[in-house]
Amino acid sequence: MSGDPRTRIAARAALELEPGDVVNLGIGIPNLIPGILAPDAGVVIHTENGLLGVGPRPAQDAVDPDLVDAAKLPVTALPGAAYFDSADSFAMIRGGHVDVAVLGALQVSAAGDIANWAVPGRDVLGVGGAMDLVVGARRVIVTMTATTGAGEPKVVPECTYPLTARGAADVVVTELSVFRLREGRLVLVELLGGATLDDVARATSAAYEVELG
Amino acid sequence: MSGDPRTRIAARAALELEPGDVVNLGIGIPNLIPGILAPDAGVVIHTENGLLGVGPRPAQDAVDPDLVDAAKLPVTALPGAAYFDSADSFAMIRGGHVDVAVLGALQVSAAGDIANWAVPGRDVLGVGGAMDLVVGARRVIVTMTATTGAGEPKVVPECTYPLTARGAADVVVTELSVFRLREGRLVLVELLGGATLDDVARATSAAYEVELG
Amino acid sequence: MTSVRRVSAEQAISRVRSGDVVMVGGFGLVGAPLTLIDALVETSDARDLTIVSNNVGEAGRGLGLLLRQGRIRKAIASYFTSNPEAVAAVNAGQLDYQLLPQGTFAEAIRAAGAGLGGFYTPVGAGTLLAEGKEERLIDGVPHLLERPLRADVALVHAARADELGNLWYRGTARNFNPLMAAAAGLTIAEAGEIVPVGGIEPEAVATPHLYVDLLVGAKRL
Amino acid sequence: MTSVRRVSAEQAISRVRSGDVVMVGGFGLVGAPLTLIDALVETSDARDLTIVSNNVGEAGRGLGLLLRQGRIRKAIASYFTSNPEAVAAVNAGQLDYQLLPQGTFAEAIRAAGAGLGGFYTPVGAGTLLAEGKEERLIDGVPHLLERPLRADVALVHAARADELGNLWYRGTARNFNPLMAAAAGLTIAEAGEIVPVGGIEPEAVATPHLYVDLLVGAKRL
Repeated sequence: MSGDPRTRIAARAALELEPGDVVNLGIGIPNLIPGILAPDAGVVIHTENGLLGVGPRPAQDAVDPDLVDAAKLPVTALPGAAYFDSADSFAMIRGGHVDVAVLGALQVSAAGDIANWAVPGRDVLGVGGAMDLVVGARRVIVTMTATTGAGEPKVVPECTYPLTARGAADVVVTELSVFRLREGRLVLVELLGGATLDDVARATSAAYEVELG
Repeated sequence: MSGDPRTRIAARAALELEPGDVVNLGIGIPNLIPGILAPDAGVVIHTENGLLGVGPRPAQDAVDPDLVDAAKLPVTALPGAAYFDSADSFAMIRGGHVDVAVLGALQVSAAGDIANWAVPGRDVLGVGGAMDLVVGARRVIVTMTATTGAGEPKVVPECTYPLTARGAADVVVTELSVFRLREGRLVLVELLGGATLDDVARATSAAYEVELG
Repeated sequence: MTSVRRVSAEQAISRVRSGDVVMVGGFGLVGAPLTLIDALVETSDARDLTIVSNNVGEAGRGLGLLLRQGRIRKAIASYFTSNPEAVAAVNAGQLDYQLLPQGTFAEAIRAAGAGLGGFYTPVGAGTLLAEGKEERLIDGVPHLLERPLRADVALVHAARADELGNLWYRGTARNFNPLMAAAAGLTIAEAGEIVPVGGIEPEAVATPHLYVDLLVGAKRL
Repeated sequence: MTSVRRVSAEQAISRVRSGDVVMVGGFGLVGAPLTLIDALVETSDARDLTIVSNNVGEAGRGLGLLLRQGRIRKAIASYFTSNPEAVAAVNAGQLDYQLLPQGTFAEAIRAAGAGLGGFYTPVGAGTLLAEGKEERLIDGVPHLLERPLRADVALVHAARADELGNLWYRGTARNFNPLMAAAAGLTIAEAGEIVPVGGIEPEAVATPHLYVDLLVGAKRL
């Protein structure tokens, strides 16, 4: 793989998506996925502010002010799209009708707990749809760099940041590797971009098993 | 007043409705009201199976199979009508957005308790929207004959039939009189069709006060 | 996007298994999935069904036919009275039933589709239908705790579907259909008309296609 | 039927009183009732307001202007972070706040309009946002009890209204508007376009007119 780590993470996460999947994409790395997916990938994108069938971003002179995604950025709607209100949108999410949520995180624990909305010591003033998505989506894919800018591991024994939800992660993709949560066990299943087992071990403070395909 | 008692009851109940009122009409006597109301009465009729803005019944050759009221009888929709699903329809009712429910009853108690869905000793196999309507509508008008076919009073000290809801009635219209529930007191406010105070007293087993206008 | 699977009514109904909880849309016969009900009556052996539907058909029509076949073990509804055979089956001990106020019935189906664990409603408190239910005073008003109503399979009718499976309902035929489409493990929709993608205005879609698993052309309009 | 009352934005906003709970539609500025917000900022003296809105505007735009005037006592929202001035006001102790997961926020507003006493959701259980809330295990899963969110006044924006007050929303500008229109004692709608009765297809009405008390023409589309 090439390019910057964020794009590589997004590209690997995109491989987790299957034709027909209804997918909600968080802000940041997940939002790089639409630019990576093949147009015929058959993935349907849901945005929680009320649209199923998100299309590509519009040209600047074709922006529709009534048409944004959850990042409040202009989008388009594909043929066959549907609009709905916020209660209906979160009914879809909470009710398990969205197949996959791809989101960024600050920490993921060995038990799949996710912390992605608040940093301790700062005021906790925005949660948006994060909690609904990690609880409601059938499959939760976390995309994040393996460590913080300061080099601290983000796959940790226990989250020290405020939780978004317990045991919610199914897959964790970093620039170094892919972890899967299998019946409560954290398992390293794939090395990425030339990373070694040692590279992953150094960047990870959680205990994990290794079952490389 | 003239005509049969049921029509007279419906006609008196219709006088309780004000322009702009959103009104749900039960099966039986209440369903006579649309034929009595002036076309410019400004009353908007709601049917719980999903229509606001019920119009007159269609001619037989103009029946639309997708368009019925809660009695499953063909209706029309007026210009400006709206259709909605059953959850939204009962959200309107339970949420207090329907101004008036007019309904029949088997018994009403001195405290305004209503029994209108089941007869003791028979199997209780249909409730429909009755409970939602009497709890949710802002004003509940009961229309019924003063006594049963066997001559038993229907305005009673305590309901002996299974309750639809407690303390829900605001107005009770029979062929003999109008009662109002005022802060928990049952008050006879009007005599109808030449009835005397004695007539009402003989047909009523509940205690009530008399405040004829 | 991926087209919804188009199948025959028989193929779709073959997914119904004995013992399933099956939701059936419609208010009486209006908005009822009559093509799918016919297939369930004529081509399926599934028995011991729990039917969740506002009414249990009418005598010998719609779900009433399934009842005659003795294949309904339990019915959950707001109104059985319109089918005297359903009342008779209850009296004969051949049909188990649960009666809910119509608004509670609708809301419980919505709650299942919306992933809620339950809700409190003032409707029914203090009545026979409160028996066995948890009551709680909220702001001084008695409320009942009601649980979500889920199904294995939902059978719904729409006037129009597009090839993705988006649904649009007409008039008062909407009723319980969109709620049920969201509340089942497998949702089978029949549509009076199936139009190309783009044939339903995005603001007018009442059931977005993610709720629909199988699409069947309705025999009758 | 009776036409909805058509008034100016100033007349409508004069109904907002100090101390009121005011719901404001919109996701950021998309679908926000900007004409009504302008009137609230420019022509009203109402203070001490509790604002229920997904965001608290942006710095100096929309509700952000009202915040600058120091007229918001409390904000109930899912996301304050987009307005640094709201964050600063909280830090300075000038703004009380309540944070809800966005789905819980939406559902609580719906519950108020729908006359429910509360609901159980699995979202937020075991997190900071569960503090002070009743938790209950349902089918082995922790759920939180959430209460309805009501308002004295709702300000909503629709792309189109008819003269009865039926509303139609466009694109993702629908968001919280229909929920809020149903959850307030007084609902004031602004519309980009006001059409004759019959100008909105009955199946396409998203907010039936019984929810709308006052109708205002929106200054901007």
